[in-house]
Amino acid sequence: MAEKKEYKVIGTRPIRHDGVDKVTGRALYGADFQMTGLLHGRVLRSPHAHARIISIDTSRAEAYPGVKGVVTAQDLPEAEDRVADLGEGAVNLKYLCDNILASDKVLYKGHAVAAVAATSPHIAEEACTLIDVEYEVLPPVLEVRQAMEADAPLLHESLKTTSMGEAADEPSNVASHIQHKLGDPEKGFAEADIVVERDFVTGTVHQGYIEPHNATAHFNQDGQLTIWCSTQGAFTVREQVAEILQYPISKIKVVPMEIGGGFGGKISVYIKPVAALLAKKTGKPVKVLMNRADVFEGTGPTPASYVRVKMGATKDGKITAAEAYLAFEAGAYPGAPVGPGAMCIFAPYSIENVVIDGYDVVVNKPKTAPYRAPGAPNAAFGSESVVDEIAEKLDIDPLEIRLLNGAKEGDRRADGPIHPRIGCIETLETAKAHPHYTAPNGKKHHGRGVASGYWFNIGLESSVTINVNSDGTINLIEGSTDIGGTRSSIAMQAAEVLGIPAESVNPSVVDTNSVGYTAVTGGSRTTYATGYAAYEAAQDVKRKMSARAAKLWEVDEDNVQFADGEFSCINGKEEQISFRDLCARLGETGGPVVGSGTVNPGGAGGAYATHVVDVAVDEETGKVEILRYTAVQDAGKAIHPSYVEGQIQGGAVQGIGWALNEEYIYDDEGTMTNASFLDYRMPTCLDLPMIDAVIVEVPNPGHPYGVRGVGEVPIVPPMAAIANAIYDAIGVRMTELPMSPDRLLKAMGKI
Amino acid sequence: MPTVVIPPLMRKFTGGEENITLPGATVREVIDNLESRYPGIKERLCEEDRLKPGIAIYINGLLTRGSFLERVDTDAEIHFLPAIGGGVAEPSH
Amino acid sequence: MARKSHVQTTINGETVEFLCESRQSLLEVLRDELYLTGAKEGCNNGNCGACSVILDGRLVNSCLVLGVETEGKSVETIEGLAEPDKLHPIQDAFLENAALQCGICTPGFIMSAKALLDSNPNPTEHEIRYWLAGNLCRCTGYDKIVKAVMDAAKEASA
Amino acid sequence: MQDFSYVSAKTVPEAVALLDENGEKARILAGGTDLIVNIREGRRDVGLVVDVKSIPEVNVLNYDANTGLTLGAAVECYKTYAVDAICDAYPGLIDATKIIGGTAIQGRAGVGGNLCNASPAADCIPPLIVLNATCVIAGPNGERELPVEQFCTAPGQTALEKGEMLVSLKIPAPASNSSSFYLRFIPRNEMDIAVVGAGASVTLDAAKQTIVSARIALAAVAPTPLFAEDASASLAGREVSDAAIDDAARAAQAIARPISDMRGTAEQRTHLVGVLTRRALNGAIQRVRDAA
Repeated sequence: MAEKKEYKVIGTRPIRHDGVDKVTGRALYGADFQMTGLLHGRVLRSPHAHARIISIDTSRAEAYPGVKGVVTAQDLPEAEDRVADLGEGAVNLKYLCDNILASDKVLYKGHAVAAVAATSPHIAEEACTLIDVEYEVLPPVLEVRQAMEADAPLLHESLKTTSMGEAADEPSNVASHIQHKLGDPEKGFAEADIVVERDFVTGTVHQGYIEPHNATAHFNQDGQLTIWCSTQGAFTVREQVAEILQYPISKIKVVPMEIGGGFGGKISVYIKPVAALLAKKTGKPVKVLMNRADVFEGTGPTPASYVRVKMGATKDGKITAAEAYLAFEAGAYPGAPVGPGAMCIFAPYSIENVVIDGYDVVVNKPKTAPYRAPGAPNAAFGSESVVDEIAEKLDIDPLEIRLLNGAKEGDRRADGPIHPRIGCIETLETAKAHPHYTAPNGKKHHGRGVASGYWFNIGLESSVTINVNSDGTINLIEGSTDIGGTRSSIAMQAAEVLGIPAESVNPSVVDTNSVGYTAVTGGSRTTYATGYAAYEAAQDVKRKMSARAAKLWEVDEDNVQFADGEFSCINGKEEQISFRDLCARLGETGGPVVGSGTVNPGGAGGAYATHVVDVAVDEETGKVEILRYTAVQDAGKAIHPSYVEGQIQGGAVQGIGWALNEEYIYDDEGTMTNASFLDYRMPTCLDLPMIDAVIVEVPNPGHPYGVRGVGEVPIVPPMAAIANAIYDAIGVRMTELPMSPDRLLKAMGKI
Repeated sequence: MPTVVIPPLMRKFTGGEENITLPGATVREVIDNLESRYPGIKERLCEEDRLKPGIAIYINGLLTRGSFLERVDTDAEIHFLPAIGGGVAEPSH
Repeated sequence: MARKSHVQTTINGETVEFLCESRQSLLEVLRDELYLTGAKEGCNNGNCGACSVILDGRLVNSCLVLGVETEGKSVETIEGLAEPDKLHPIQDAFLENAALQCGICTPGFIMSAKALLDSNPNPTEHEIRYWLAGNLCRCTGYDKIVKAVMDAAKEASA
Repeated sequence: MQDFSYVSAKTVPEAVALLDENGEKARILAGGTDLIVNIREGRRDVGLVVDVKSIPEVNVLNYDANTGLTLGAAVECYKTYAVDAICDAYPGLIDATKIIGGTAIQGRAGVGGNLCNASPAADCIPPLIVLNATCVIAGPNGERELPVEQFCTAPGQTALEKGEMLVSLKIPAPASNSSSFYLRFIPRNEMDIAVVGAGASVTLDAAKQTIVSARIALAAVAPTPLFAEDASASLAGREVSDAAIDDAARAAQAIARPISDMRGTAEQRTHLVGVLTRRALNGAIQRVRDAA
């Protein structure tokens, strides 16, 4: 149970532990890694979106001066058509390998085909142009609804639709169908006074991390493979590389360097196995870096989707039924996040009658990867727009209708489970009382919109070791790569337990040989689960230190009590010693103290957010300006409020980009025409106001301090909130993302 | 006795029945009892001695590690749901 | 094999000599030849600002400068900003304001902010946003970065 | 990135000789913000890069209220807006130099390079056209001059012959009661390439009620930036009014031949030509009226 108490460290805002290295340019990211004798690798990518590989001739490249080795799919072990259960989920091994280096077919423009190691990156790049690949070009399928049609070109001849374990007879681009059902939707719609049904389309968008993927690999003479890289999870890199190369996990060490953003996009491996293959072939360490176009075209974006939402309500605003159809583009191989989309779409509401159908569909685009609350934003754009329309038609305040139907503890989610203690209502009430929401909003072409969002969060495995130092500090060893200040949020939880300042903890993120298994930094789990492991490790230290105090005082361990950083004796003896002083006496009381904590918690506790946005629409150009933005979110308990705010602000702004301008633009042949930061238009600081992040704290019963994951849910509401604000401004419902100026002009009938 | 909530796409095994109450102290026992009442259903959920990839178990609303050894209370509610793919969940350890 | 030229330049106040190919950018020279890896490659075509350095007093994208062009010039990088025992006020302000998450864009933002405050010690919020628009950050939503620069300006003028 | 040679030329004749000798394979490096990207991405096949930044003539920045502006081809954008007199005389040009790329780009990129890159969407070209700018070109046969509106011949192609280079731009001194304005439409507020750009210059009568003359130019709606001749002529002698401005905007729309690409659709661009022409003209007129 969450403790209801005053904290000394939790809730404060110390300087992050890795801060100085990061503001002085000393922190070493993956691409910064240097090593004597390093070769540079470069990947040749397919110019076609869909083609059969007839032949690959690498001889001219191999003969080019400076080239030390060339690899293709031939260099990978034969991939079995079997499912491997990896840290990032179940994956068909053949699909996984084919996405690293295509064997028989290329399935998207940018699909890796071969790779070169050379003495300089420029030579490697030049040599790639000397690899002769003969293709039989096939027609591509680039859109989810087209891919679902019976006569659509097939990406995989052996792929058949599965529905909860049952496979269909005929091959299809539809990899799977899922369904959730609650109550009797037909009856629910019959009870409604008003029913709104709309179609929504969202484009392919990228996580847009600023640091491209990178990997340096080296094989020692004894067969030990070491990979230095930027990743969200060193252990999942180890597992994926082991499966792809059919190499024992015990012979692979992954060293996580600092990581320049991930947002879900740095879980799947791309060039890490390639670097390893090149290292093996050349006998030298090989560094492979992607450029920005490689990142857009060769790594997983998040799916484009087609979403249909139907909701019914009585005239006093009670939602009686809801129906959703979600078709998500998986990209070249199955695995779109339609499951999470289906799980989250109606989660802010308590609705008795619900049916949700979800489809995972392959198309000739890069295999999609997670991106911040994967699947939920696509779904919420639809549902939160429809709720807004119902509120408007019934003349009910949009926050009021959400409060009226808001999900509470004990309500059943559409996918079945019952909500534990959640903060949905609290975020709505906070938003409603916020000065932003109560401020006047009347100017011409200005509009205000609101939307809510849900993300379930995950737990998974984490390990932490604590070594106690004689000066009263501790070294905290963890395996969660730090993307946004989690060294500190984890360290602070250990500090709280031990009654020491945050600054007395030295957190280190270490390699896979040096800490227990730790799952990815993803699913908003790090502060929750690795923080939980740190709490457990600190408890272990506390127990062991109590034993030392007992030894010192010659009393039973039961007679030692610990509070506010002081051990005291509760058995008559007037003994007292601070944590710090006791640290200096470990040698004489039995030697070093090492604490450890491992967890695999199930009670991650879902997070809710409600956003309020004001926009101005230029009616002549269709351009939308964000005037004011307020994001309210339940954090359970904010360990380091500054970095919680940062997550909320960053997620909201990624949502703003998704809402207004970000999308992969394809030509008919399946080439992305805007694969650069110039034309893939992420928000700059000039496009934004300050983002008011408001933290609500409804403690999560599944964490000792009440923590809920905070990273993902803030990207869920923005698209619908902005669409609703645009409607408020100009009276037009936008149902396609992004809501770019040309689409607004069209919707307004100006072009 | 624990209650198993049958997913909509599998209710043809149970004649449309959504909630099935069955004896069992572990996930394994519950599944075995489900199979003896509705033959064929286990094959849809399991592969050898583990859950099929793509399917997850929730006990009382919490995602479990998918282990058949997981204990269930007498009043537990068990859901079989599509595993959350896309890199965010589906544990393996 | 490409021929290399000998270049002499000043980096963070020190005279530095290096060999480079004509096609190597200043960014490549800094990172691969001089091991000054504080400037980062985010896009390699001038759209993200992660490689920002100051060349003869002027903010530039080091990916769009050739190494050979720096003969006789003066380059300031993030590595030269702090005193041995003291951070630059902008660095302090970034820490105090939690103005970084992953940190990959941070050196570029700090160099860009330094160039701004060198030329305009009291910028408005709009002027800060305008100046920094060439630096992309994907983590923070810019809120805390803009506040950090405002704080650093206040600190410097206090 | 392909390998190439690099020479820092010290005089115009040296640069011209190198260009003449190496033909198409030689390219001039000034700011490099387009050239380096083009070589890196394989869009230009270059064997020799001639850095002209050490040549005195291409670094001239000289404004005289009577004779006008001489702007060396390598002068960086930021230098143009550092001089108040230039900002006052040619506000339309400054509108452009302040929005090219970001701050770091403006530290390297210049008006001359923006012109020589000959992008249909170049921000500096419409203001140069409406300000009656002339190119000063040096070549193996000496110097020649060419109006800016004749300089670009196709996307990425210019009127420069083998061995020729742009040395500077000359802009006449502004007439009294005149001003200029440039704006572009982009989906973000910075760091984008124009979906459409529109520049206008106007000269009003002493009462600031009647248009004596006007020039309008457009970017990103044809293979080269366009001088909207008919639209410009339509305004001469007309009283400042919405009707006059609407007529000019329609005439500008009539010459636009936009394409659809990842930056915008043809319909959107044609529509925006009308919107931006109106805004550019109104902006320029407002500046005349705001001036003391």
